[in-house]
Amino acid sequence: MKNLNLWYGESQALYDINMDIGEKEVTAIIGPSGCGKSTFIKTLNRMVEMVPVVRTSGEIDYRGKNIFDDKNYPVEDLRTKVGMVFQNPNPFPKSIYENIVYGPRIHGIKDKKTLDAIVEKSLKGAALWDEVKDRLHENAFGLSGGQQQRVCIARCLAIEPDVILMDEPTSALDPISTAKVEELVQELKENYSIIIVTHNMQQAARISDNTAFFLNGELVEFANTNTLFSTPSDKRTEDYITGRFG
Amino acid sequence: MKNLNLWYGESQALYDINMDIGEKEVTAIIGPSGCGKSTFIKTLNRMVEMVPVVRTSGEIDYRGKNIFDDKNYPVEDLRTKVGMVFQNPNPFPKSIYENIVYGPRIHGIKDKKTLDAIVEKSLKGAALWDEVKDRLHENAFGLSGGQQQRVCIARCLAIEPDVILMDEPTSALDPISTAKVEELVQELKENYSIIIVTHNMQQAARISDNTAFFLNGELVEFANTNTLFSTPSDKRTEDYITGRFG
Amino acid sequence: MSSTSKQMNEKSVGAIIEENRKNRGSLMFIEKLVPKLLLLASIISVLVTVGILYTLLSEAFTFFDQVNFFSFISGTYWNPWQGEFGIMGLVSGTLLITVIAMLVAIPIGVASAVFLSEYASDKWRRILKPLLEVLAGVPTVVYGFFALTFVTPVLQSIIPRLSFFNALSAGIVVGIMIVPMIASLTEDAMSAVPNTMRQGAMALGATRLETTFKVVLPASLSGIVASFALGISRAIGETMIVAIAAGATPKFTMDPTQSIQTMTGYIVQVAKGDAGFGSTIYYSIYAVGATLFVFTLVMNLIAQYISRRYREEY
Amino acid sequence: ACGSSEGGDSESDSSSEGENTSSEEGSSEELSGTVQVAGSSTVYPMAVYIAEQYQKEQPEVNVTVDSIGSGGGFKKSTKGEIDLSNASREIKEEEKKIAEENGINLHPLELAYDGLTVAVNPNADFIDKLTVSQLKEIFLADSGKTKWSDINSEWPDEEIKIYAPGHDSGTFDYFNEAILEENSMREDSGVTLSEDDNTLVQGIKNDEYSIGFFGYAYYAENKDSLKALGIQDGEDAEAVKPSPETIQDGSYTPLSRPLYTYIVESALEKPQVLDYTLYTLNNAGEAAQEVSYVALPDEKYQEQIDKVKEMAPSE
Amino acid sequence: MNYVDEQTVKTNMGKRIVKNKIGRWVFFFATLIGLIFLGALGYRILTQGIGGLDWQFLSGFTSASPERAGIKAGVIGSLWLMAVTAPVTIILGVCTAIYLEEYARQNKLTRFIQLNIQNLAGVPSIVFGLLGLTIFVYVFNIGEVVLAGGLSLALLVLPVITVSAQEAVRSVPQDVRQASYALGATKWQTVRRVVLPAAIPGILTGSILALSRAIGETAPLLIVGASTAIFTLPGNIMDPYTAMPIQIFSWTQQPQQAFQEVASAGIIVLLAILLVMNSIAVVIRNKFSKRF
Ligand SMILES: Nc1ncnc2c1ncn2[C@@H]1O[C@H](COP(=O)(O)OP(=O)(O)OP(=O)(O)O)[C@@H](O)[C@H]1O
Ligand SMILES: Nc1ncnc2c1ncn2[C@@H]1O[C@H](COP(=O)(O)OP(=O)(O)OP(=O)(O)O)[C@@H](O)[C@H]1O
Ligand SMILES: [Mg+2]
Ligand SMILES: [Mg+2]
Ligand SMILES: O=P([O-])([O-])[O-]
Repeated sequence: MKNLNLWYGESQALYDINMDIGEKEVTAIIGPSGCGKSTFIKTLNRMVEMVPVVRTSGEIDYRGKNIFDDKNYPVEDLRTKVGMVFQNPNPFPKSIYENIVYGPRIHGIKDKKTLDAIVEKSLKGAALWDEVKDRLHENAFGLSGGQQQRVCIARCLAIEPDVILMDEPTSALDPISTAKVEELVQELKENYSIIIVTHNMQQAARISDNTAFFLNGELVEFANTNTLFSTPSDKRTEDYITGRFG
Repeated sequence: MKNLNLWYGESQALYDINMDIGEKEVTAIIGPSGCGKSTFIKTLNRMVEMVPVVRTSGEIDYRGKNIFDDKNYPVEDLRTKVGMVFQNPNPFPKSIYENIVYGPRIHGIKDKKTLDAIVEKSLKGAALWDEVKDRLHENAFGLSGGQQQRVCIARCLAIEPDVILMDEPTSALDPISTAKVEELVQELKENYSIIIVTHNMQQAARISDNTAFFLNGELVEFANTNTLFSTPSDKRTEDYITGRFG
Repeated sequence: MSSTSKQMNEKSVGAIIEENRKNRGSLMFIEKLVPKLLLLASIISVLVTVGILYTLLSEAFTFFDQVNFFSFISGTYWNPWQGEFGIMGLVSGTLLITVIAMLVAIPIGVASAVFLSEYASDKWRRILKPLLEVLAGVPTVVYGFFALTFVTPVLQSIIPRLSFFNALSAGIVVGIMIVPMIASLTEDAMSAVPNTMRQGAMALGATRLETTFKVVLPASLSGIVASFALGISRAIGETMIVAIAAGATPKFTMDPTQSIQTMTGYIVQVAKGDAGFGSTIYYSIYAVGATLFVFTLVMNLIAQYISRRYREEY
Repeated sequence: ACGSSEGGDSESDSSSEGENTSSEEGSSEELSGTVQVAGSSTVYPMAVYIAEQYQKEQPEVNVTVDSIGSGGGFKKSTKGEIDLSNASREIKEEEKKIAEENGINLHPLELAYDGLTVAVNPNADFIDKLTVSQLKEIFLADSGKTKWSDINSEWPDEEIKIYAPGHDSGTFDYFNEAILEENSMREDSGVTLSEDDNTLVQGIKNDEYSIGFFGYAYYAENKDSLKALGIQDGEDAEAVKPSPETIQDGSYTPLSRPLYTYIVESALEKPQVLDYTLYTLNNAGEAAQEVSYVALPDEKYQEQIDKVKEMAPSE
Repeated sequence: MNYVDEQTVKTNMGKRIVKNKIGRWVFFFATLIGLIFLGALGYRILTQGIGGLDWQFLSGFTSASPERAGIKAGVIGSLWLMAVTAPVTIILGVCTAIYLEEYARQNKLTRFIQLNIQNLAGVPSIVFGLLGLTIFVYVFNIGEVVLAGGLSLALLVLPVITVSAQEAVRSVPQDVRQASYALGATKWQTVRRVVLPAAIPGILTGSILALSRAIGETAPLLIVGASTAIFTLPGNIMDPYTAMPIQIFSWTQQPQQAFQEVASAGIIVLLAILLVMNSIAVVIRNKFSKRF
């Protein structure tokens, strides 16, 4: 990605971001509150554009295509390839089954058998199958927060994206659910590229391969996670990870 | 006050509070958020009873009368004697003049001359006279936050209470307005007993004669301000004032 | 002089207050009295309902002394002057109008709500919404006049066999009148759906359309259905448009090109100035009014039940 | 005093004398109070005209006129709810009985002649006149004839759409009596009944195969968009179209009829009602012409004026 | 292993995007239909009625001839009706709102009153006409006069005013109530001197909107017996009357074509009055909306 700038109306939220994100790796984004982490990650699947006043400049290339190029790369297409899991679990007010097949359905898969298979595979992928296999047709709102979050992950897996974006996926969860989701992330990276925003530096250290540190809309440092946490090359990164501010 | 207990529905918010508050002194109440400071101070003029589920037990004697004794001490009488200033300035949506004379009016004072005199005296008492004397009939909402808060204080002075309760009166104000209000408190204690809740320990130290420290609905320590801040007798007080928690 | 008065004040505000407190008896009396008076005022709205029920029922009972209740509710032929009181002859007219109105109001109302809540930019919303609300403020007599002098001729040029007074034109206009109501209630229900839900769908690559139809609308369904129920209730009770444009021919038919008569239309026809006490026909308007009341009450209760029972929880 | 002078003056000398005397009586005292007039829609245009003129004479008197059909008017007048009850037919026995029960005396006053007009859509080229028996066939409930071709095989094979005044209407009653001889009229789905004559006019104007009837004034106002039919009273008789002349000379039969207002006798105790009644009779001729009805001979008005003065309680 | 076939997804994608675009336009046009209708109505009535709109029309009574017909009796009659309706309904509505919001405990009676008000709001206006006819005209024997019409309209809009007054009272912040209590004010003093004055803009806005509904109501007035032709103005509330919509309605019932234009002119006057009322409501709302 090159020279990414982003404004909310008059105020700039991202400044000249340049970075390369690897495939089948977990990239963690850390930084103090308000530094632009969510904005950045939402830019990657262009969800940020749901705020009407947003303007962007620069380029993000995904597999050789500029994602801002509406003509050649419809935004729906992009989002099919780049899935997203949100901070607060947001299942649809439907049954678990319906939640999972929502994506495949809109992409034109109608065959009942295929859909069943997708549900099973996705729920297994989200480490939820055993817990819910007998209540697939119950409303997803009846699940615990951690389960709901995994339903959302499964929903995302169902359309087999390449990249999964996660914006603080565990911040609304209790420690046990958090552990489950973290575990899951580790498994998922076998098949997917994962970009995860987190407030929790321990979490970043535990699960990511590379880590990016944002501050006031700038990318301060982007490096191998171990390197970044042990020998940060930027003073500000060091201050942050040692708890000097934020 | 003796064995004051207070419940919101099922949950108890104040436990066995016993304390004696002196006349013409400034008493500060400090403690971490949610410890019951506001609840306590609102009990003193029975404003706490505006929450329907509140139950109290114990006694608060004011000048020899139990304030909970509805028969002998109507709550309106109590509140006439015990004025209150709130966290957020809450002037009435009327002119400054009308704000001040509201109290006297409801207590049956109708004579225009008397009212004018009260307004002048109260505004002078609240150190606001010079700033607003030419715009008494403008809407109080047009004033700055600090001025509004002083209007509220003047409004309270207008009915010449004996005691003034203040619940974090400066927390919504900028530093300059805060300084003005603090100064005012110092002047007011010549004539009034003042009980002030504050989050700001420096403030408590600056302006109060005695300080009470609350924790989880209990009165942990109540002593001369200097004593309390320099040589707290309770471990928890010490922890709190040294910033160990809260 | 002034200094003495000032002095007086200085020592006295508290004292005056103390003084005044002694003769507070009247104040306390008012304090006790006021809530009772206010309660009385609120009871009046209950009395209005009682009044309506009393009026409709007592006169309707007199009517049913003269006309068999079962032939009233099951009869399809309404010709009071020949002693034929089959309410279905009027109910069918009312239903026909209601069906046409809802066929117009539901799609347009919901589509407007979808556009306003899902597609329109703030600017468009700010322009379109108040304009739609104007539509709700036009008096029905104006709509009726417009239906008869404009909509009907336009429709006749499309459907030549349309009779001059017809259910179609009146129904369409009633529908248009209800559009703003359905649009705004539906939009309320849709904007209550949290944005995270939309984002969830869009992040899966869903288009706006798919998000709207598969996520937002289902999630706000109960609010929307409640708005339909209220709309139906309005259509059933609408009077002037049908009295002016739908004709005065009670008819058990579902043919929209025909002149018909609704329950409300009949009441107006009979009551217009000459509702003298006494005759069976006079009492019949109350029997019809009671039927109308029951219909609308049921729709209102359904609307309230739905929106209470299925209030969305996110 | 008399506002529009074109019509009335020449042929109503004696009545204008009467008017002068009465209006002198009236305007000497400024009258006030209310006068309530209601009833026939046929009479309505005339009644509004009179009330409108009267208001210039006596601005303080509150006159209301409502068009609710002759029957509607009688429903009210027989209970004493109104002062004057306009009618396009005579009072019925039942109505008289109710009035008696209520201790009300109703006295008829003739105001003008009307020719009840049978009209069709102007595009209906096939038809120009009807015999009374054809009319009967068209409107009779059990004639079983609902298409034009049932009446005359040369006429189009189309449903007859009927627009007729409602049951409270004197016109309906009169037609029933004169044409249908008290047999019941068709009231099926091809029939629109309405107290509002505009509904009938608009209906006929816009439905090609329709027919209907109402007072001549309503036809006169819409000559361009309606076609009045000639009525042939008997097989060999000449077909006569309604017009002021044919109505006046009695050749338009059997549908010519007088228009009335029935005065509630006890209401004459109210000076403004008495004054208004006299004013009505004095100006009925002018009003009739104004709205295309036919005025009565002047003596007839004068007779009735004297009668009313007799009835009035002596002052 | 892959259930999601790249290719189908690709081919579907185009279709879906097109559908979305179409959807957008469909919704847009559906929204426009209502407005087109509004435009046609406005255009039609303006072009038909503007010609008849002159001083003579505004200052004259109705007439047998369309050229002389005027709407004065209608306008003044409507004002008389409002003079009865407004005080009755506003006083009752505001009292009810204060009771429900400030005094009532959450009990069965309160819930019943609330439910009752909601249901009344949905009762067809013609039923209120029957109520007025029976209770006011016949039982109380008031007759077909301003008072009967005004009271019927008052009951008709009572639920509307009550609900909007409730909202206005509810929107007064708890803060200022507390300030008043803290000065030793009693409940009624607080309500009367603080809550009510602060709620007045909201109450006014709601009331004006409700009254503008009442002023356009036709059916209930037809039933409680407003006159169609009247040549004096009511002098007090016990006089017969007519009202703008009634006058308009009676003109539409006249067979002369020219009366249709008179009716249009009447509609313009009615709509203009409604527009003024609504603008006042909007101005009040905007002026006071930033108060808290
Ligand atoms: N919808 C919006 N409109 C305007 N400004 C916004 C909007 N959303 C975010 N911002 C601004 O953009 C900046 C970056 O916000 P962002 O949400 O990306 O921060 P963050 O790093 O995700 O913070 P947190 O850790 O609290 O989630 C902030 O200054 C914020 O105020
Ligand atoms: N209206 C209420 N209903 C129920 N519980 C309440 C209510 N108000 C306060 N509480 C509870 O009572 C306890 C004390 O609250 P209080 O407001 O007195 O705390 P505080 O010390 O003033 O806190 P802060 O510094 O944040 O103002 C808290 O646990 C709070 O949750
Ligand atoms: Mg964020
Ligand atoms: Mg507090
Ligand atoms: O309205 P009518 O003249 O037909 O009674």
